[in-house]
Amino acid sequence: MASLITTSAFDTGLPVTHGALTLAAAPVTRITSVAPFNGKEKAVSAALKSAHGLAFPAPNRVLEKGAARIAFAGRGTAFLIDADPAALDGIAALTDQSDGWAILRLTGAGAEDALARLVPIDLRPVAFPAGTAARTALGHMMTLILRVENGFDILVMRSMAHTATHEIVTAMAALSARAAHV
Amino acid sequence: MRVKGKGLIDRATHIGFSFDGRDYVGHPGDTLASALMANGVHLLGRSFKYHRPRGVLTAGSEEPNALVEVLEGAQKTPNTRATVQELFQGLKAQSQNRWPSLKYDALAINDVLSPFLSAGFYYKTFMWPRAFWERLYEPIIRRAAGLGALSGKHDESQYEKAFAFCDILVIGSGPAGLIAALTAARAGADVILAEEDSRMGGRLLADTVEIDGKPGLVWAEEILAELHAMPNVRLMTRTAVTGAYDGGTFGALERVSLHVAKPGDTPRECFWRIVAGQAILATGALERPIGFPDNDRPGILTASAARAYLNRWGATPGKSIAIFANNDDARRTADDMAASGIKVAAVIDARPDSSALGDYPIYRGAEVIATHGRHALKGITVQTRDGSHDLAVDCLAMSGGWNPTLHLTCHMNGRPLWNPTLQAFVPAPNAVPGLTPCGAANGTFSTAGCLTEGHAAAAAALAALGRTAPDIMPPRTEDSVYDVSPLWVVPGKGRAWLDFANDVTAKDVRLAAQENFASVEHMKRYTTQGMAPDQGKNSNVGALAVLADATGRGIPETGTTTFRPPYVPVSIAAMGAGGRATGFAPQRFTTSHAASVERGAPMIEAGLWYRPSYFPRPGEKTWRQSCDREVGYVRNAVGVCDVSTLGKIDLQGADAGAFLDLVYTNTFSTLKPGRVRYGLMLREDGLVMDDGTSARLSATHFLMTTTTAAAGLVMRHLDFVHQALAPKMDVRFISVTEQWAQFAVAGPKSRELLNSVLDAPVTDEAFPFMACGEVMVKGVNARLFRISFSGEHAYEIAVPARYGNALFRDLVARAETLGGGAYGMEALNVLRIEKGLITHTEIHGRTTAFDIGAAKMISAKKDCIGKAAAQRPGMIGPEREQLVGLRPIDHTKPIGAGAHLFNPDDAATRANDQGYITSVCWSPTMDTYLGLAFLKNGRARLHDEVRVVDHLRKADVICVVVDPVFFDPKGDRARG
Amino acid sequence: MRYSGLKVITEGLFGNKGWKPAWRNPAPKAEYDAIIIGGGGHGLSTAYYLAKNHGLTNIAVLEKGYLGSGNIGRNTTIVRANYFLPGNSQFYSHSLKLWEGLEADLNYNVMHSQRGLINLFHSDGQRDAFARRGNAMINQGDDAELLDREGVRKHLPYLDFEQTRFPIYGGLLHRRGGTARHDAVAWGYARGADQRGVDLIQNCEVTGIDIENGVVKGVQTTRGPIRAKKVGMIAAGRSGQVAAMAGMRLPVESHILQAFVTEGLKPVIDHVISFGMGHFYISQSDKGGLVFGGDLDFYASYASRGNLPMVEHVMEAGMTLMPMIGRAKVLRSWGGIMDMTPDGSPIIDKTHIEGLFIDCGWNYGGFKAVPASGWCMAHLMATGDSHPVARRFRLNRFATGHLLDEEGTGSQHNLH
Amino acid sequence: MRITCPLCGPRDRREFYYYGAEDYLNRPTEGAAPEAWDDYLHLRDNPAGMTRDLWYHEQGCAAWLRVTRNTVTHEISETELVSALKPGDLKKGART
Repeated sequence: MASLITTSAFDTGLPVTHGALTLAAAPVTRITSVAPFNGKEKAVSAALKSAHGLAFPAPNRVLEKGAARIAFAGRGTAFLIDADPAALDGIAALTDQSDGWAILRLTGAGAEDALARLVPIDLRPVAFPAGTAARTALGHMMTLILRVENGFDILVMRSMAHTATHEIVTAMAALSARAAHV
Repeated sequence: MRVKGKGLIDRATHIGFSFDGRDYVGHPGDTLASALMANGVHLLGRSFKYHRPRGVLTAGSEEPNALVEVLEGAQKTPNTRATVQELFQGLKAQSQNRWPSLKYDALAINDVLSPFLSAGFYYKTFMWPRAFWERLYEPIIRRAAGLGALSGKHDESQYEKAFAFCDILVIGSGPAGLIAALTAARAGADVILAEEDSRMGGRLLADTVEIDGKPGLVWAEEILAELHAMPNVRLMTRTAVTGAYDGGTFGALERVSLHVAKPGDTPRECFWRIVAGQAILATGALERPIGFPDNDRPGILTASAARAYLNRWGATPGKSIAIFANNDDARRTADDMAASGIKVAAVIDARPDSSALGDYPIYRGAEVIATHGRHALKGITVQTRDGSHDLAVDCLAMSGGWNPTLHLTCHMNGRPLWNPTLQAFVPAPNAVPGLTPCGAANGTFSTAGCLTEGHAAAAAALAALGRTAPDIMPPRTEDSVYDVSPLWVVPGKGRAWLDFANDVTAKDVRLAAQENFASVEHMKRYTTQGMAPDQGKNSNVGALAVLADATGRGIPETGTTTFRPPYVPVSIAAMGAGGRATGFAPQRFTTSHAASVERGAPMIEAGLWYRPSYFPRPGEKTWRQSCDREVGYVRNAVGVCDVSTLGKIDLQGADAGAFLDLVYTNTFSTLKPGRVRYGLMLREDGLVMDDGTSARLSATHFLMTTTTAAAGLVMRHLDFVHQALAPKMDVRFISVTEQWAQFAVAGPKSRELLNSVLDAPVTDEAFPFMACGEVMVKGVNARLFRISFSGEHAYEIAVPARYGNALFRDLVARAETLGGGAYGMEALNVLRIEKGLITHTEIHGRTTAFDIGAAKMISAKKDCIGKAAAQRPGMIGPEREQLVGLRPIDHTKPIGAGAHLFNPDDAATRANDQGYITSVCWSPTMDTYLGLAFLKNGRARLHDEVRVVDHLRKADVICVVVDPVFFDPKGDRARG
Repeated sequence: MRYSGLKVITEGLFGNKGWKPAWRNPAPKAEYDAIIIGGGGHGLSTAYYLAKNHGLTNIAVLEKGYLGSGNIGRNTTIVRANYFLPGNSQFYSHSLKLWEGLEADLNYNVMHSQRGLINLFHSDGQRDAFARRGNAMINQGDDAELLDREGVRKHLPYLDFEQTRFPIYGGLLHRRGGTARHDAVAWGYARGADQRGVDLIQNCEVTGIDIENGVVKGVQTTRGPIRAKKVGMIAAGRSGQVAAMAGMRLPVESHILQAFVTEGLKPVIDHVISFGMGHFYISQSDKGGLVFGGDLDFYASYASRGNLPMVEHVMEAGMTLMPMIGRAKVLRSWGGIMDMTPDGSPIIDKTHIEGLFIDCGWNYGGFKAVPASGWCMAHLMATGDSHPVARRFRLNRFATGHLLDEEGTGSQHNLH
Repeated sequence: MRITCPLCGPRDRREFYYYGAEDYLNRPTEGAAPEAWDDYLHLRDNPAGMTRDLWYHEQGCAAWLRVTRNTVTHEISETELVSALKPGDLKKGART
């Protein structure tokens, strides 16, 4: 039986580098949204703890243990990244989002400056240190931004991956050109 | 002319530039204005209304006269302040608002006609004959009006916008701003210091002041060096803070590369949104002109500007200068000029007790009553107690006192306060929350005062943020008392200009008062004073004083007009950065996009999405041919269509069914798992919000679909209903629109096609109409729904989006082997019209369930959103237009959506209007044009004839009213 | 004093010394036959037509600030009659006819200029909706033409037809649409009313409405009580506060609408252009400034000023539609207070209090309505009956469901 | 304008959607008089001063908020999660 081939959410052409900054597709394979049912918040946290060494994240937080991460993704909702959600069956609404979101990884010194062209929150390390996540806007798009080492993971809706890439690359290019004059 | 050794320009480097086609040379550090002045060019522009010859008045962005066009082609920028534009190699500038040339301007005739062009004259004439207004008078006025010209070409330069955050924003980098930034930075606060000029220092760049025994500029450079080295400080030059907004948000315009000859990819400008915990306004003050007859000639400028040109740029404003002032700036200016070897012909101090003292003629208690020269100043007439004297000078520096640059404090409706000692408005306390004015911006004009206040402002800002200010020894410096006596307009004959840019004279303001335009806002609007590019920065206070005098009121009683953002004009391109071309809104692409484009499908916008219109085949000349063929696929074989753009919402939880009962008019809690039901959703006001199917995947798990257009709106609505109206319901929902690629497989051969890709085939028995379930496609988990938007036996199959591209290509290829293929939006539309299925063309926000014949879908057994409002008398009944089908009597006669309906014998007028057509198509299936329409009391009028009139497209067709389900009214094909 | 070109010349020859005040500054009398609360465009036109059409001259307009200090003095000056719902069509059609005779009627040049209005559309569906509108306009007796893409290009060659985010499919051209000089409209009506004996009383804020047994008796003001048998509340964005003095709650929420003007430019845009997809509209004033605006800031406000997100959205819309305006610089922004109703249409009606009338809910379309609003409100106040063209602007239509929702966005006040 | 989301913290106004006055929280129960629905859907105090209105953190956490705000100065004094309001916190009426 022939199997269906998979297609990336991104145009070809990634990674892109301008100056010190590189934009690439993040190596993420699985995302599950986790929304604890009424009264099950503690049970969900306990199950996450025993299964993955994680907990249900507080707002604006992302927790990490090995390859697994869990990030605040909205009111009463977290995204469990690269981990099996089976332990949460029945106590939380679990929805596969692996294909719904495209994840860009922007790294390099000055990554904050590039995103400052598009994101209306303060992403500098002093305000957005390791362990921080934010649901916010990227240009006119919804996004979830996670702090990673030396940069950010930027989740956007799959259909907008092209626009998101284009806008971030434009900001990177302008920053790099600016350095010549300022 | 340059004065040897003066100025902050790099004389070793030469920059070539041109003005009005003539080449000149300047130096790095020059503005266009300073370089032209050094080249002896004093005539730079023409005024707005009377086309009077004008030179520079100021040395900053408040310049009302020296507005020029710079750059060429699509880059052409009109109304550029020559006083701000930095020089670069090859800069081309030209004068504007003149024809045929700056020197000989035909419309200078207006100056002669000025008695007939007084304030508001146009409200009193040009009324007869009526038709002449649009055809004659107005075109002439429009051509004469305006200043510079746009290129008319798309501006394709780079621009950007950015966000910045800080604890303390310091606006302005003169003595007060520098000391404030230093205080805040040393306290560890995150500081942004924003300076409009290309260089930090404020008046220290232009005035000879000593601080701590050093030249002011040296002192400033030391502080700047310290600030520059601190990681918690950002220094932003060429950045004008343009507006104060709510919540500590400030707009700021950075001129990133307007001073660069070849910017490449560098943005021309960046519009910043700066969010500051606290802000300090250290913007200094602007010097006022004085009103006297013909005070607008080239060569007449403010005293502070004269000093700036001399001290900062080493450019001489003239060879022989007179100074006219009502304050001590006269003396400072005269001293600087004399020290540089410029002849000071006279100091004319309006104050009889002036302290002016120097090696030059001083006229105390005197006034300038006339000026001479046309394209350049040649002389002035001075009135003293002894009589009038003519003086031959080519430059007159004037100072009418200083106005604090308090504009930002007005942006949140703060009203400045009149300070009679200063004869100026000062900022009202707490006019903008978190913004502390200091120094000259606060009416403190001595350097020592600025330093003390700057430090105190920073200390207050730090305290508000819970920080302590470090002690900084106040530097020793000049601490003179500002002594000014009011002098707004010299009395006498002749026109004294107040608003140079809009050509408003003291007479105009008095005329406004005479005609009872006595409110300051009436005066402004009647005379246009303050509405020019400088927004009254040079003229508001003077005009107010004249109005106060003319109406017999004091200045504070007369009031003041409002300063509104932006402080300096901001290009549309900068604030609209990123919006050009497709940047205006995100583009959303389906997983089948590339495959559709490869097949030549024109992609059309559906909201933010792109969807294929049709898939042309060789030999097809019109879209209709393609569309008809694709309709045939679905009616006769099998068609494949990407329907992924429909909203999909995953609902889980014990109360999911009950929740759907609340948001849908019909009942979902009774739906069996494995089944799908059509649902109608109302807004709370009783009108139809959206429709779609919801599938019950398990007892506690539903999947709702919405229309493409309403996906976001429905999500917001569900969140509101849950959080605000039913917070206890145990239901969770999240969008899965993007997770699943979903394809309609429709037509008599749809099952055959589907079974060729499914790992285990489906049967009609196991998968009847409106069934749903999980299936496997080539080893991939998929969802299958037996639903139809075409009236045919049809399915929708969904796979995770990463497989969408492969599955779409596979399905289309297989469909083609079965005599079918891909179909696009056009065919989809025909198929649904043939079946009388509605879209947002019909449910356009004014449609009730009653209108579409779905009143019975509002369950009587339960409450739902919109149920109560839908029962209002105006929402039901025969007066309402109801959904019907229309067929032209002559089936070949096209009808158009948007046409209106009338009784056959009635005239096509509003009074006779019976309804309108929403959707039309040519039905290849039924060999006729079809229309869906809303017709008054339509359901009672089946088989009646109506007249369909489309004035716009010149069509007048008789149609028969029929049931909106044209094709297969019993629905056997979908069920079979 | 009658204005004319000849008068301008003769006055010019004699130093412009002879111009008389445009209106008097009367002290309020103790009693009037009728009082208008609100000296904006609608209040002044109501007073003018009460005097002119109905011979009611013992009336006063009470204005808390200066005449024309509300939205008549801060709008984008568009005049059009392109509505499609019966109830709106006839009203705006009537208003446009009044505009066309306004200068002659008022002897005041309000610079009404029928430059042509083009509403752009960007899909087949939008084209059909505009076709419905255009046909309704012609049914009403007004003008409309449907332009295809090339037709639009002929009129507006400078739009970005190639790269813009929402490609231009065509436009609905309304040749009789255009602009007028907003302040002049207020001044023209004020002068006309004053000449007919109406007392225009500025700096006179109404602080209370006197009602006895369900009948209005007069008002309390900062300049003392004034008796009147009829009182018209015409306070636009402030209608909620005025009606509250009569114990009424209105179907109105007040919102900010920002607008913008650039520095003066030589003629570059001749039409009024409306870009619905981007919520952007633009024209060029006779002085040369580009006058443009967009959507509401969307939150209830009386601040007369807005915030940056909508500013940026408007500018971005301009840049995608017509990037040739990129180098034009915005000189000034301002915000008006819009009285938004749940269906986007206005109210001209009696209230449950005898003698108390209301004219409000103009959303952000009040400027073009100034003549007909005054005409119909005057008719209502003078005769007690709704004028035929304003018959559907009832206060209770939301309760009964007889809505006039041109946008189709429903009962949420800020969506119209 | 900045609004402090109780979950996400201070955010720019552009992340939020505005609905209207808090009246929308007081949905009449089924069978309520038409006047109650008119009040709920249409009639507004529309104060020039302090008001409470409803905002949705659309480009954020998707929480509905009740914001206490001054319509003249735009000062915001409180933001609360709508889902956490108790019946006693509401202006009037109740909800299911």
